[in-house]
Amino acid sequence: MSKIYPLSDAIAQFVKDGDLIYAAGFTHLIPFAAGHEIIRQKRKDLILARATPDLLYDQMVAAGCARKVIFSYMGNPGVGSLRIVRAEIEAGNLEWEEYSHFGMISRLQAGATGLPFMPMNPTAAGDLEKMNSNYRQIIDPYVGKPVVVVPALKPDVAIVHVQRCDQEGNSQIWGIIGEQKEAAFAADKVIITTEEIVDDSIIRSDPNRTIIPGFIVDAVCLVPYCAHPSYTQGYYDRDNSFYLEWDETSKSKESVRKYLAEWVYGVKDRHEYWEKLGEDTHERLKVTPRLSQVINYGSY
Amino acid sequence: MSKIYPLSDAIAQFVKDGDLIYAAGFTHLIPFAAGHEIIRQKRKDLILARATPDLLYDQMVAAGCARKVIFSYMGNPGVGSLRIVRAEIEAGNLEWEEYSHFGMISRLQAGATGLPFMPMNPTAAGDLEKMNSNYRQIIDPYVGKPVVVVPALKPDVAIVHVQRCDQEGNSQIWGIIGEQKEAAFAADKVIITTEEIVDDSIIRSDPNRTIIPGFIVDAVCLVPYCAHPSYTQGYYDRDNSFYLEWDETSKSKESVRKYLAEWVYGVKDRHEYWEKLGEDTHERLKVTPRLSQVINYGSY
Amino acid sequence: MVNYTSPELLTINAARLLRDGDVVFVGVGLPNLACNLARRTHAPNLVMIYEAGVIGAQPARLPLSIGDPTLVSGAISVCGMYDVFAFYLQRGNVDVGFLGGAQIDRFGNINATVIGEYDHPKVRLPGSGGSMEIAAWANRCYIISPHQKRRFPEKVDFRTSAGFLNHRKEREAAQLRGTGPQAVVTDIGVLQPDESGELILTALHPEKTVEEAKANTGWELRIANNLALTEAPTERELKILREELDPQRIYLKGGD
Amino acid sequence: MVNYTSPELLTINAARLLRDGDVVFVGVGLPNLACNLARRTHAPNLVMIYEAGVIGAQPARLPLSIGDPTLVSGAISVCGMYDVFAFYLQRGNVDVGFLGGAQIDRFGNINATVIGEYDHPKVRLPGSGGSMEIAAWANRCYIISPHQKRRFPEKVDFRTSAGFLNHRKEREAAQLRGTGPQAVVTDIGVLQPDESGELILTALHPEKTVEEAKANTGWELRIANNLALTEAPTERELKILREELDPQRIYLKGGD
Repeated sequence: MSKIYPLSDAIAQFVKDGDLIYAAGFTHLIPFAAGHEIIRQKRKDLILARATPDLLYDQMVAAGCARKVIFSYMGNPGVGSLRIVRAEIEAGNLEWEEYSHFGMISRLQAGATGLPFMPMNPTAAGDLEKMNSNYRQIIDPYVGKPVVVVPALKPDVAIVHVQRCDQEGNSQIWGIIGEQKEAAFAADKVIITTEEIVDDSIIRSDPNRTIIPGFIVDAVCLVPYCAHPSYTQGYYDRDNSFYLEWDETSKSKESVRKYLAEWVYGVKDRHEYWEKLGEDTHERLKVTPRLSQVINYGSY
Repeated sequence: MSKIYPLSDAIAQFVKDGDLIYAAGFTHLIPFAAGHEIIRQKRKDLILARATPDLLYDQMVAAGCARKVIFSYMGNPGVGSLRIVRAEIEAGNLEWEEYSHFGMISRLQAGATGLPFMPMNPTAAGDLEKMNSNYRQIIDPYVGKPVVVVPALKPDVAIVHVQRCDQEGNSQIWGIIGEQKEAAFAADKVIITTEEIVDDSIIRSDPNRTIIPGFIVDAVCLVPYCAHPSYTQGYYDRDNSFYLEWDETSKSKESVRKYLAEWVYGVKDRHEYWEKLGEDTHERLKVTPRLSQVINYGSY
Repeated sequence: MVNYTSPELLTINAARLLRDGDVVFVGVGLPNLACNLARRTHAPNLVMIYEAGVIGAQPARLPLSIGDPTLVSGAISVCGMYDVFAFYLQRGNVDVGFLGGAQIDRFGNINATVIGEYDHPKVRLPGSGGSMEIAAWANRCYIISPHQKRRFPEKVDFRTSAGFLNHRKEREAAQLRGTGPQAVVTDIGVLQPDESGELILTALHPEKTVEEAKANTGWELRIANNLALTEAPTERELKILREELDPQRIYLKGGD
Repeated sequence: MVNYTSPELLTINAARLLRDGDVVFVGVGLPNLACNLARRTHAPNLVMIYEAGVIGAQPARLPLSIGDPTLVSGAISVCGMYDVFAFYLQRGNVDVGFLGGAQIDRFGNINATVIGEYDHPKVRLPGSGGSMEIAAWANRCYIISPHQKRRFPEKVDFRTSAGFLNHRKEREAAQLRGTGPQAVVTDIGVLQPDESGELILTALHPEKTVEEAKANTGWELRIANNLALTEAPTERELKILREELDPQRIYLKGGD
């Protein structure tokens, strides 16, 4: 049975109301197209987990998809505040659960490796640990010192955008690899969105580059430009002006509503979205090549 | 100050009697030349740690360098028994400390990540845990189930053979990457042996391939064919016939003594060793190329 | 009447236990041959994982060690050893593990560590390698072993990896991820655990007898009510093994 | 008399704290500029690490986010986020961490989480990100902040990351790897911890006064006996910042 789905079918089949979703990617490869499709399909009561919620979760919260966010840095990266998530939290409309980056990523690491928890050295900061009872202490059984632990995070669905994969979902990523691998292994279901679907001989020409094996993948969706306004290393640049504009847009509910109406509900899919962005934007985000040196695996 | 040393100088400077040594590499990239140099320099009372001691530690134990081995599989890989280590253990001449592979590698993972220990799910096997008091149990503070832990392993010196690195020791490996990264990060001192020293522009053309950063490296030694009779992916094949012959050689102390006299003490360095192996062996171990596809990082 | 060696018989019967799509944690030798045979017959989508960190290997030649470079070239993915044990095996992404050992006891526990006392061993064996974890966490395990009395004692000298411990209930109480050994393929027949976890004879190979099985087992071997007869190795299976997978007969020659 | 903005002053003084060969956990904005300035002046062998997992970045353009693609192209190494925090920071491979926050208190503790109560915040800030671990585990930390009374309270509303807690002895008792904040660079001067871990004024920038410093600090600021005067930004430093590193003056324009 083929794993290749149109993105809308993959979201329809694998993302349920109330699910814990991890849309992976630290600044890089953020699967915006998948989030927009979730908004279009009007999913509700989601728990949205990401180290950095980024604009994607701001938009999903604005659209009413979420009942809770789990995060470690809630900002508009490089710009400032993440206005909508912040306002909803301040207004008491949105549950939240908060970690440091390492706490968040350690939760995923535990989930991905089948461990019930992950230890971390103490930081002595204390206050966040007091506020979040998921932080616990145990005692190192060798020297008797305290160690901090966080429990495994196991998303219902991980959504991971990649540069290239084959039809089975064997996926290669380069550039910032953030927590993509951990999110995929930790999750129950894995949706891969990809810039390109390539022949498996290309994947097999460089197995050390493959971060996610196809047999843990449930759906493969061909979605070029999925990551805009985030970026895909080697394919297109980050649209920094969009991040700046969002700081303005997100100041009023009305302008956010307009944005969603035009750019999410108002387009059928990512292809239409990308075309709508127009040639100037396409041109602005183009990247000139800088190629890796080949390596020799040898024929054995 | 340059980090580039002749291998003999690096061993002289960084390997002391009594040190805990981790010569890394799971079957692949085993730094035989470094072990031979340690034998030539008559180091004593070493603690030799490796998941798979392999022929290298068999030879080092035979030469009288070791007082203890730490391991998880003590065999001649693909052939059978590791006769010398086994005989010395059976005779009570050699201390040992034993784990499963995951226990051993978890110890390195803890050492490499600065944790005092690493948790693992229980295996219920029990007997090894009874015999090795480094295995402990703690209780998962979330659901109250037992978890097994092993303490961090922090070698005094890690020796890691790589395909290529630059003058600073920024190192790239492909093929089986075993526990090279973990050994390097866990250790106090790191000696890199390398098939090639390349310009840093080659390393920087593909940063996702770099497994060990130069700033944790103490010595960089250019040692082509360092891994023989093990192999270097893409550079030369494993000398399987050597592994078979060792099964014979290691049956008697006399033949081991002769082997060491001729192939370790009897040669100055790896270059002489490789020349002595002769053209037929060189030819037999040659590898025809199989190249990776290039990728595009983009010029930003 | 087709002739075959004992390793061929073991390999072919092991291969038949594999299902299409299985993700298998493979060792070199017979398990590797069994997986490659299954891929060429009824299980083309089998995924082979090696403890060295190789995922989805497609070896072009017979691998002679667990870290043979032929496993890497053309594989789907390569990761570190910590990752293959943690992200794949411990996480529950491995369907099948193959195990062997110097001793296998009545409840499928395995000894790969020592004969005699641990501190003063009569015979020091290689040790666990990955088998302690494979036995616990692979969804199902298969054991391949020649059928000899010294290899099948009532109780192992040292429990390197868990079968059903002293009873299936004891393994269940330990809440391990995997279901334990599902079959032991020997050169006489196939042993499988009953409700208590005790290994009983469930199938005989052609021309083998219950008496042979009993005589070569170190406990009082019980026989399944519906004792089966395995199908003899087919010409096709033998041809693939002999001509494609191990033409030099490195692992397949008889005499073990 | 050279003119400069407040961000330029902060950046240049932060750069001067770095030593050649330092491995620095960098944030975007002023810390990134400070590191790149140091690399072009007295610390050519500085290694920049970003929490996104980029090691030894050589950005060809000004990075506008912590995960800017220009950090990757031409870097020495890229690893996952778990790895950069575990193998680099927690393991003790980071010499210097840069920190900032909405509040910095008398003992160098930082608040980047909330103003007001945690459960019902008056202002919800972005939160820790990596700063909880950087403050604990980088060998030394530097804080960059505009000098305003609301930013320097006696005690932070929420302790996101540890300075000296309530006293240097308390931090020492916690046996953290890092030595804590070594300097706070403000637009008035430099604060450094005394033996008790209390931040005291150790240097003033040109034309700034002790009175200004005291008036803009939320506790009774003590003044070091040997109060120093920082060297004014040099033409060369300003030229590198303005012409090479941030020609569009995205981070360097005044008015903060």
